[in-house]
Amino acid sequence: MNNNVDLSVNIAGLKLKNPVIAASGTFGFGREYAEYMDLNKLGGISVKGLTLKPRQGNKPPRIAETPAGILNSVGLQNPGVEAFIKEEIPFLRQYNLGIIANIAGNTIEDYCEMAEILGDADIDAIELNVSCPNVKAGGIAFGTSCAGISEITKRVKAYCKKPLIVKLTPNVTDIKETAKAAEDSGADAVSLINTILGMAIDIHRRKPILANNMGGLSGPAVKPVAVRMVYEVSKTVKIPVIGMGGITTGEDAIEFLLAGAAAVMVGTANFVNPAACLDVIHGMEAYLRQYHIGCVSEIVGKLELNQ
Amino acid sequence: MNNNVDLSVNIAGLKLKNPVIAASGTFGFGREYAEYMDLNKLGGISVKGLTLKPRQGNKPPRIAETPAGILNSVGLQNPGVEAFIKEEIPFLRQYNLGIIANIAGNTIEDYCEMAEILGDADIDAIELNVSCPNVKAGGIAFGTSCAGISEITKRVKAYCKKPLIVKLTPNVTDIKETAKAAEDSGADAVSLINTILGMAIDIHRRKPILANNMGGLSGPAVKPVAVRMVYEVSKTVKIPVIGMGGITTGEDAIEFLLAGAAAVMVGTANFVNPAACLDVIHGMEAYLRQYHIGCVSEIVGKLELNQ
Amino acid sequence: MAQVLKEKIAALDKLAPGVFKMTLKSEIIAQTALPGQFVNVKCSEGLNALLRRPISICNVDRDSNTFDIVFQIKGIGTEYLSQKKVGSEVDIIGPLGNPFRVEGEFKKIAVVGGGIGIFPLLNLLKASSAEHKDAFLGFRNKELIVLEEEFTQASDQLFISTDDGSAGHKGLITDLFINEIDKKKYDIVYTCGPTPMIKKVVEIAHKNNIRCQVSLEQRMGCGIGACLVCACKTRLGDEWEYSHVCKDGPVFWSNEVIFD
Amino acid sequence: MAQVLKEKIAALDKLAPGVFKMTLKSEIIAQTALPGQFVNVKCSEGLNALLRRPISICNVDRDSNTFDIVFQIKGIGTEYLSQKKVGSEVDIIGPLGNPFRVEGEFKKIAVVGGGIGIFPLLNLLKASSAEHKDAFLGFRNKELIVLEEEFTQASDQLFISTDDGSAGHKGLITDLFINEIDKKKYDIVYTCGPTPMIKKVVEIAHKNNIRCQVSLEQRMGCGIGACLVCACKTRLGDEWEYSHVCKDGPVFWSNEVIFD
Ligand SMILES: Cc1cc2nc3c(=O)[nH]c(=O)nc-3n(C[C@H](O)[C@H](O)[C@H](O)COP(=O)(O)OP(=O)(O)OC[C@H]3O[C@@H](n4cnc5c(N)ncnc54)[C@H](O)[C@@H]3O)c2cc1C
Ligand SMILES: Cc1cc2nc3c(=O)[nH]c(=O)nc-3n(C[C@H](O)[C@H](O)[C@H](O)COP(=O)(O)OP(=O)(O)OC[C@H]3O[C@@H](n4cnc5c(N)ncnc54)[C@H](O)[C@@H]3O)c2cc1C
Ligand SMILES: Cc1cc2nc3c(=O)[nH]c(=O)nc-3n(C[C@H](O)[C@H](O)[C@H](O)COP(=O)(O)O)c2cc1C
Ligand SMILES: Cc1cc2nc3c(=O)[nH]c(=O)nc-3n(C[C@H](O)[C@H](O)[C@H](O)COP(=O)(O)O)c2cc1C
Ligand code: FES
Ligand code: FES
Repeated sequence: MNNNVDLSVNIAGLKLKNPVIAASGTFGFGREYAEYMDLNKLGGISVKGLTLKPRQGNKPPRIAETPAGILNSVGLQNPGVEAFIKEEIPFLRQYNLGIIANIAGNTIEDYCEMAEILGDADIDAIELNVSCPNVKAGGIAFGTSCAGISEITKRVKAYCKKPLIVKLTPNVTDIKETAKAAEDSGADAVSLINTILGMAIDIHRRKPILANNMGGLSGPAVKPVAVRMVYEVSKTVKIPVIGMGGITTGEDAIEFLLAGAAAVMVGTANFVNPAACLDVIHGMEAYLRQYHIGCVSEIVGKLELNQ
Repeated sequence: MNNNVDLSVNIAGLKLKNPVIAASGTFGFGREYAEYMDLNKLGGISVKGLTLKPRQGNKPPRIAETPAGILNSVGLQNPGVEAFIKEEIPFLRQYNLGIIANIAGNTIEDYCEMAEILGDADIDAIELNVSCPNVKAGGIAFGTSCAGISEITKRVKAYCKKPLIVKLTPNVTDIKETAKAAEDSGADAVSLINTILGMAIDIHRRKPILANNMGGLSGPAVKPVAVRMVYEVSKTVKIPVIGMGGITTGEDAIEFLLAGAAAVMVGTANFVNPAACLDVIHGMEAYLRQYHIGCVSEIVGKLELNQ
Repeated sequence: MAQVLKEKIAALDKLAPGVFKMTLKSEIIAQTALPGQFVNVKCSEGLNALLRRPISICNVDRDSNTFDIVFQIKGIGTEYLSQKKVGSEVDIIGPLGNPFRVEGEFKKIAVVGGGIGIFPLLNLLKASSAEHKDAFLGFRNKELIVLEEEFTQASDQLFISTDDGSAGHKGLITDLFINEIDKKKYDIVYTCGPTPMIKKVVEIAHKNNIRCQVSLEQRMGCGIGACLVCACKTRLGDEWEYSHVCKDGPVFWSNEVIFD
Repeated sequence: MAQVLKEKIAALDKLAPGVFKMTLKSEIIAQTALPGQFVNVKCSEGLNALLRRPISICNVDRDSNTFDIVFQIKGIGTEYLSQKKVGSEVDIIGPLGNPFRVEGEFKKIAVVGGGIGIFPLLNLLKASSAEHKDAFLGFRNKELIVLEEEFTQASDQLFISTDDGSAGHKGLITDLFINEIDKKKYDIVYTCGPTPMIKKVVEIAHKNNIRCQVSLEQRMGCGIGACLVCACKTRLGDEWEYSHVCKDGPVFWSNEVIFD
C-alpha cells in the first residue's frame, strides 16, 4: 500500500496541507476542539462569523433538531474582529493550519472596514458571509441577488489583501448565477452551501422552537442539495469551489470533490463527533489509496455524468 | 374523551372528509395501496402526474436514498390523461375520497388541453404540476418564475371547471412571490412543496446514482424547509394552502396545519409504511382530542411567533 | 396477498465474510410465498436506511413456519440488518413480486446464478417437481461460496465456478452451463445475478431454444408497484415500455426483457 | 478533561413511568466527574436523534468505576436511550460543564430540585462534606417520585412535595424551603429544575442573604462551548451578555444569571 497520498491543495493561493476545513460557526475559534484532536491535523478552520463590533446574537433556543439535520439561529454571536485579532489569531497560529476569517456585516461599509482591519492580520483568507439567514440586516440580503453579490464582492475585494472567498446561500432559484456574479466581481473562490432557511414547530406550545422563529438547516439532510449545487457551480465558474453541507465521512467528502469542490468544510458533524474532521481526512485518504490515486486534486471534478 | 373530532375540510370547494391526501407520484392511482388500507379512510388522492400522451419516463435507476430522504427522477411515467379517465377514475370512484388530477405538460397548450379534457371527467380538483424537476421541457421551467406561473395559471384556469391547485416548487429564492403570482392569476389553492433538486454520487463508479444525474429530494429531510415555506406562503396568500414535505406522523401534519396548511399531503412516507396516511390521520385526531379541539380547521394557521 | 408484518428473528448466522442468513418466524410467508418472490425489509429503525431493502426469499419451511433470507453486506441497510439480534422483530412487507413459473410442464430444469442472485434459486429448486434439476452457481472466490450443501440436496447436479479458480471451474459459470446444454436438453433455465451473466445466459438459452426466466434487480421505492421507480425495459409489440421490477417482476420471461 | 467515550451499560432500570436509571461502567467519569457535571449522550445510532443529549451525572461509584444517569422520556432521544440493552455500549462525551461549588466553607446546605432537576443534586449531596444537608424535592405526583431512598441517605432531612398532594406537601417545593430557612440558616442553596422554580428559589435565597447556585438547561449543539447555541443571559457589569450553559454552566452563581 502506498502511504504517500498527497492531500495538499492550493485554493486561489490559500495553501492547505489537506482539503478539510472546519466550517464557520461550528468550530468556534478552535480552542474547544483542541481538547479532542490535534489541530495540526486540520487543513484549516473558518472561524465563527465575525462582525465589526462584538455581537450577542439571538435569543435562545438557538437550535432545533430536525430529521438528519439541525436548524440554528445563533445570529452571529462573536467578540468582534478586534478581539479575534488580539486573542484568537495568536492561539490558532500555534498550530499549522490555514486560518480563514469569516466576516459578516450589516452594511457594505462594515464588510469593507473589516477587510481593511484584517488586511494586516495574520490570516490566510477571508470568507465573505453574505448568506447568513439569521440576522435581520445584511447577511443573506446581499447574497440572494446577483447585484447584491457583485457590489459587495467588488467593494470588499478592493480592501482585501488575502484570497477572498465568497460564501453562497442555497436559498436562491439559480446558484449558478450568484456564483458567476461573485466570480465576475473578483472573488478568488466561492464556498457553498450556507444553511437552508427552515422552521420547526413545537406543536404543544404552538410556537416555533427557535426563539428567532426561523433558522438555517444544516447537517446530513442537506447533503444532496449541496452536492447538486457544488456540481452546478463548479461547472459554471473557473475559480475554485469549496464544498460543504452535511459532510460526515470521507465518502461524503469524496462526493463533493468529484462534484468539483477543491476543498470541503465540515460543520454540523463536529457536534456529533468532535473528531469528525479527522475521520473525514482519514476516510478520504483510504479512498484515494484504494484507487491508487496519488494526489487528492486528481479527483476534483472527475464526476462523469450518465448519458 | 370526545370521539367526535370533525376532520372535514373544504379547500376552495374541494370537500374532503379529512385533510390527509396521498401525494402525487407516491401513491400511483391508489390500486396498489388498496391492498394495505381501506382507501375510504383517506381524505383524497393526488394521482401520479398525468401528461397528454402516455410517457415512459426516465431511465433507471430512478431513486437514490440520501440521509432521511430520497432523490427520485421518475420523469412522469404515466398512461396519459385519456387512460386515466377511462381506467383509473372508475376504480377510484368506488371509494369515498377526493380525486385530484395532477397534470404536467411540455407546453402551456398541453396543460390547457388536459384541463379541457378533464373538464368533463369525474374528478374533484386539478393540481397543476409546474414544479417537476425531472423533465426537460415544461415542469419546473414554468414554476420558477412569477411570469411563468402567471401565464400558465391564467390560461389553464380558463379551461378549468374544477378547483385549480397550483403546486409550487421550493427551488426559488422567494416562494412568497410565486405563490402570490399563482393567487393573482386565478389559482383556487396552492400546494407545496414539490421536491428540492439534488444529486447523489456513487463514489466508486464516479457517476451520479440516478441515470438522470439529478433528481428531486423528498422525505423527512425536507420537512423544516417545507414548514417554513408553508408558513411564508400562508401569510402571503388568502387562498388555501396544502402543505407537504416529509410528513410521516400526525405530529408532523399538525406542524403544517399550525403553519397555515388547510390540508396536507403525504408522499415518501408511504414507501416506508404503506399505511402512513392512516397513521397520520390517527395521530392528528389524537392531538386534537388531547387538546379538546372539536374541529381540525380550528388550528389551521394558529402558530404564534416568538417575539 | 402481501402484508406488512413484524416477524421475529429465529436465527442469524454468518455464512461467509459479509454474507448472512437470517431465519424469520412467519406463518404467512412460510405458507404463501412462491419461489422468486421477495420481502421488503426495514433494515433499521427510523431514519437510518430509510427505505426498505428488497431481499429474496431463499428458503421456506412450511413445517416450522419459518423462512430464510440470505444477504450480502453492500451498504448501510444490509449492514444494519446484519447487526439485528436474534429474538428481535423485523418489519417486512411480503411476499412480493411475480414468482418463477415452476409448473409441471418443465421436466428438466437448470438454474444459473451468480453472487447474491443465487438465493431465490434455492427456493425455486426446492419448489420444482422437475425430474432433473441442475444448478450452476458462480462465486467470486472459494471464501464466498455459501449454501453448497443446500444446493447439492436441492439439485441433481451442482456446478460451481469461481472468478479466481479457488474452487470449482475457474472462470464464468456460463462456461459450465454451455457445456451441459447439449447433453441435458433443459426445458427451461432460470437465472438471477449480475446483468452481464444474465445477458449471457439469455443469449445461450435463446440460441438453444430453451425457455428462460430471469429475475432482475433495480433500486426500489415502494416495492409494491406504486411509485414507478424500479423501471426495466420490456417489449411491447415492436416497441418497448418501462415495466416495474417490484410488481411485473422481479421474474420475467427472457424474451420480454430488453437489455441495453 | 472531557473525552469521547464508549461505555458499557451495566444496568438499566425503570424507576417510575417514563423515568429510567442507567448505570454505565466508566473509570474516567467515575474517577473524575464533579457534582453538577453532565455527559452528552448519543442516544441512538446514526441519523436517529442526531444530536447528543445532555444528561446530568446523578451518582458516581468510585469503587466499582460506574456512574448513574437518570432520565425522563421527553422525546425521541430519551426514548431511544431507554430502549438500549444492558451490555451494549453508549457513546458519551464527558465529564462536561462547570460543577457546583461544594468546598468546605459551606457548613449547612440545602438543595432544591424539581422534576428532572433533582438528578444532579444527588451527586452534589454525596460529594458535599457539609455538616447539615437538607434536600427539597418537588414532583408532579406520587408515581413520579424517584430516588427517595438515595436522597434520604445522602441528606439529613428530606422534604417532598407533589403538585397534586398525592405524597408529601401539596403544592410548591419552595413552600417547604421557605419554612425551613429561618430555622436552618443555610450557608448555600443549590437548585435545579423548571425555570419558575429556580427563579423562586433565587428570590428566596437573595431575600435571606443565602448564597445560591443554579443549574440551568438549554438546547445544545456541541456541548463543549464551540457552537454558541446554548445561550443564557448573564450579568456583565451593568450590562448583560450571553454566556453558554454547556461551558460557562450549567452551574452559575444565582447573581450572575439574568432571568427574563
Ligand atoms: C428483487 C430483489 C431481490 C434481491 N434479493 C437479494 C438477496 O436475496 N440477497 C441480497 O444480498 N441482496 C438481494 N438484493 C439486493 C439488495 O436489495 C441490495 O443489495 C440492498 O438493497 C443494498 O442495500 P444497502 O443499504 O446495503 O446498500 P446501499 O448501497 O447503501 O443502498 C442504498 C440504496 O440503493 C438500493 N440498492 C443498492 N443496491 C441495490 C441492488 N443491487 N438492487 C436493488 N437495490 C439496490 C438499496 O435498496 C437502497 O435503497 C435483491 C434486490 C432485488 C431488487
Ligand atoms: C445540563 C443539562 C442536564 C440535564 N440533565 C438531565 C437529567 O439528568 N435527566 C433528564 O431526564 N434530563 C436532563 N436534561 C434534559 C435533557 O437533556 C432533555 O430532556 C433531552 O435532551 C430531551 O431529548 P429528547 O430527544 O428526548 O426530546 P426532544 O424534545 O425530542 O429533543 C429534541 C431536541 O431538543 C433538545 N431538548 C429538548 N428538551 C431539552 C431540555 N429540557 N434541555 C436541553 N435540551 C433539550 C434535545 O437535546 C434535542 O436536541 C438535562 C439538560 C441539560 C441542558
Ligand atoms: C451552529 C451553526 C453556526 C453557524 N455559523 C456560521 C457563521 O457564523 N458563518 C457562516 O458563514 N456559516 C455559519 N454556519 C454555516 C456552516 O458554516 C455551514 O455552511 C453549514 O452548516 C453547512 O454545513 P454542515 O451541513 O456541514 O453543517 C453555521 C452553521 C451552524 C450549524
Ligand atoms: C417517486 C416520486 C414521484 C413523484 N411524482 C410526482 C408527480 O408526478 N407530480 C407531482 O406533482 N409531484 C410528484 N412528486 C412529489 C410529491 O408529490 C411531493 O411533493 C414530494 O415528494 C414531497 O413530499 P414528501 O416529502 O412527503 O414525499 C413525486 C415524489 C416522489 C418521491
Ligand atoms: S418500487 Fe415502487 S413501483 Fe417498484
Ligand atoms: S452547546 Fe455548543 S456552545 Fe454550548
